[in-house]
Amino acid sequence: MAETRGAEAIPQWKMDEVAELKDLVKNYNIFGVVSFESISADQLQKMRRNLRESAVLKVTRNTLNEKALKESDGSVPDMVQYIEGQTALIFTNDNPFKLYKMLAQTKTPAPIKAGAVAPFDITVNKGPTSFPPGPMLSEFQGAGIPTAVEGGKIAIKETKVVCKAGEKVSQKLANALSKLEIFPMEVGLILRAVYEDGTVYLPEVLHVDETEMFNKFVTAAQEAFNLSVNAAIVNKDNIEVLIQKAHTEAVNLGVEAVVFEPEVMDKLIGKANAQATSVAKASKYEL
Amino acid sequence: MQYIYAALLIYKSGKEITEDSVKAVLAAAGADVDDARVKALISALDGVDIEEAIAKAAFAAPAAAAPAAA
Amino acid sequence: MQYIYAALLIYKSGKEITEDSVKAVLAAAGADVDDARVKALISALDGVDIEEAIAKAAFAAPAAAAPAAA
Amino acid sequence: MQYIYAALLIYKSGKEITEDSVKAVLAAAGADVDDARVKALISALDGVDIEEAIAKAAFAAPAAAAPAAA
Amino acid sequence: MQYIYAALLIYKSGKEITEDSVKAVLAAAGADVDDARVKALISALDGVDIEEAIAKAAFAAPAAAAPAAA
Amino acid sequence: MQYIYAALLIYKSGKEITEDSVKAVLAAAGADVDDARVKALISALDGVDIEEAIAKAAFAAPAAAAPAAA
Amino acid sequence: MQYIYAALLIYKSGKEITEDSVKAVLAAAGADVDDARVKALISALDGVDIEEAIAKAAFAAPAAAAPAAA
Repeated sequence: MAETRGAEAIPQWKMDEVAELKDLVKNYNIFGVVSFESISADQLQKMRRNLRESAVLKVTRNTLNEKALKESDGSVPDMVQYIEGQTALIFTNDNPFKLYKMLAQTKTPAPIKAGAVAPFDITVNKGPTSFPPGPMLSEFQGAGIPTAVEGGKIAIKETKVVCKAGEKVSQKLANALSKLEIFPMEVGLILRAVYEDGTVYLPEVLHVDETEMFNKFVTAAQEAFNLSVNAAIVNKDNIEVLIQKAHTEAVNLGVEAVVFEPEVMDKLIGKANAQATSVAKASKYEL
Repeated sequence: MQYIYAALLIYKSGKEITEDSVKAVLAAAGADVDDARVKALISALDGVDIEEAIAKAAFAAPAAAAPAAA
Repeated sequence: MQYIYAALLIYKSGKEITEDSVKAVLAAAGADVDDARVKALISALDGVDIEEAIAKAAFAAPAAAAPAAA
Repeated sequence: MQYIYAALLIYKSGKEITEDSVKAVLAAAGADVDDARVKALISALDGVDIEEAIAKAAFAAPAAAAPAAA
Repeated sequence: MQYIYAALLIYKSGKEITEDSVKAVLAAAGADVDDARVKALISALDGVDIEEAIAKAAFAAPAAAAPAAA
Repeated sequence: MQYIYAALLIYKSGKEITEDSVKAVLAAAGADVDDARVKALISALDGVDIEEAIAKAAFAAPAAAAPAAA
Repeated sequence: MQYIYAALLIYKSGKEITEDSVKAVLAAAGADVDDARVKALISALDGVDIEEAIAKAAFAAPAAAAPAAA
């Protein structure tokens, strides 16, 4: 049964597609809007296969995506604003952070094309290359890369920013970067927004730096350790250190106060010897 | 840092660090619980080796002392 | 270190570290709760400036490893 | 640190470190004695080689010195 | 080292380090008490700022070699 | 440190470090002589290899100097 | 080194380092006394800040610790 809008009949396949999307929105815990610009159909297929275990990736026309979201419950229609360009919807029962991480892992570096805008300062680093001198030398120089011949190969003379963020990459530079295997672009599924139970998560929130998280754990563990030792809260993890601390304090006191105890004697002798050596040095007295 | 302490506590208690266990511990401590932060923590834990962090802390202790010597 | 983690979690949540609050947090984490150790913790923390104690490098003995690793 | 000093003192005197011996030493020093902390000490010392721990401290001494040099 | 441990224990307990207090602590620990060593200890500690002395790194001569080996 | 200087001086002169020799040297230097400390010194030196203690300290000296030059 | 030890001992005893005092201390230690070396010592020490030289020696040890702590 075809629904009609004006005189134009909406084909059954489109209605099925919208119904399926609406079901997915309802049946999965979360969904995300992703961009897949600059991905080949081949790459997209591969990613879809890799994701199959943990997520469902649906690629369809934006008009149908929009229609499905608009017709869904709650604040789901708010997600329509993130549909733009080549867009897919992704559905999963994981949490938004895991989805973000999963998709971040699909990103791979890619060469930048002539005329494309540099996403960040593109730098070539000083060092040797594997290219023999010849036409390549002038090609690199023509692209603004400082080169010289060293040991029979082309070498880059200095580290240099060859294209600033936001500037367009020239044909010559694009060729040279590609030869040097400098890949400034990233292709993959870029998560624009995730919807979970009324909340919309944006990438800046979803990006969790694991190194930073690890460092926080180190700091927390260190704070706990410091407190346990400084307040002498004895436990299995700090007993050795507390013993060492107590003993070292005792040795320190022994040396400072010159208490004659066997464990302190070698330090006292060493100290006396060092003092005598230091005085001899200061006085330039020949021993 | 509350989230981190909660995770460390659960870890050392030999339990699994989940959204629920972290929330329960935070609530017991009287901390404000932010769902998104709990989720962020859990998701990041996949790539964080807590044992290593604890070991590093013990090892790093003297490093912390270094600036004092400057 | 669970007892310490629990104490720090409560401290960082702006609550008072008491036998009850520590026990509640430990229980929520699924840790075994030993009354004597909770008491020992509370008594050890009495009069301690926690902010200062966590910032001050613990005695650096384990550092002995450092030169070898350098 | 009194509890630790007491333990080391008893150890170096060739006696056994027990709740009773620790309490007796602390009492003789005029220290407040907290049963729970004594218990915690004894339990933490279980299986610890004090001689070895002290030997490590001797090695670590210069590292420990760093903050003091400030 | 018993004599020094005893002195530190008494000091940290907020009591005065005297021949009598040191002897009492050593006796409680079951240590042999040598009057001359007690006297020598008291005399060595005379005028010493213990807080400062325990924090100040002992002259760590032999151990100081470690960094060189790094 | 006078007691140590005296002991080292006697040692380096190839004589035996005894209560009497230490007292004689201290007296010659005009130092106050505390019998108890002399006794403690002699007793603590028992079994100590002075040559080795000096050698270790000497070995450490260049290492100690290095950072200062940095 | 005997001459230096003698000088340090006299210095720490609060006395003046003179040819006579050095000779007296050396003689008490049973050392051979070489007049020329005593003179050389006195002249070498002229203008030397012994306190500072001693302090430098003590300081070198903790400084050595810094790299280890890094």
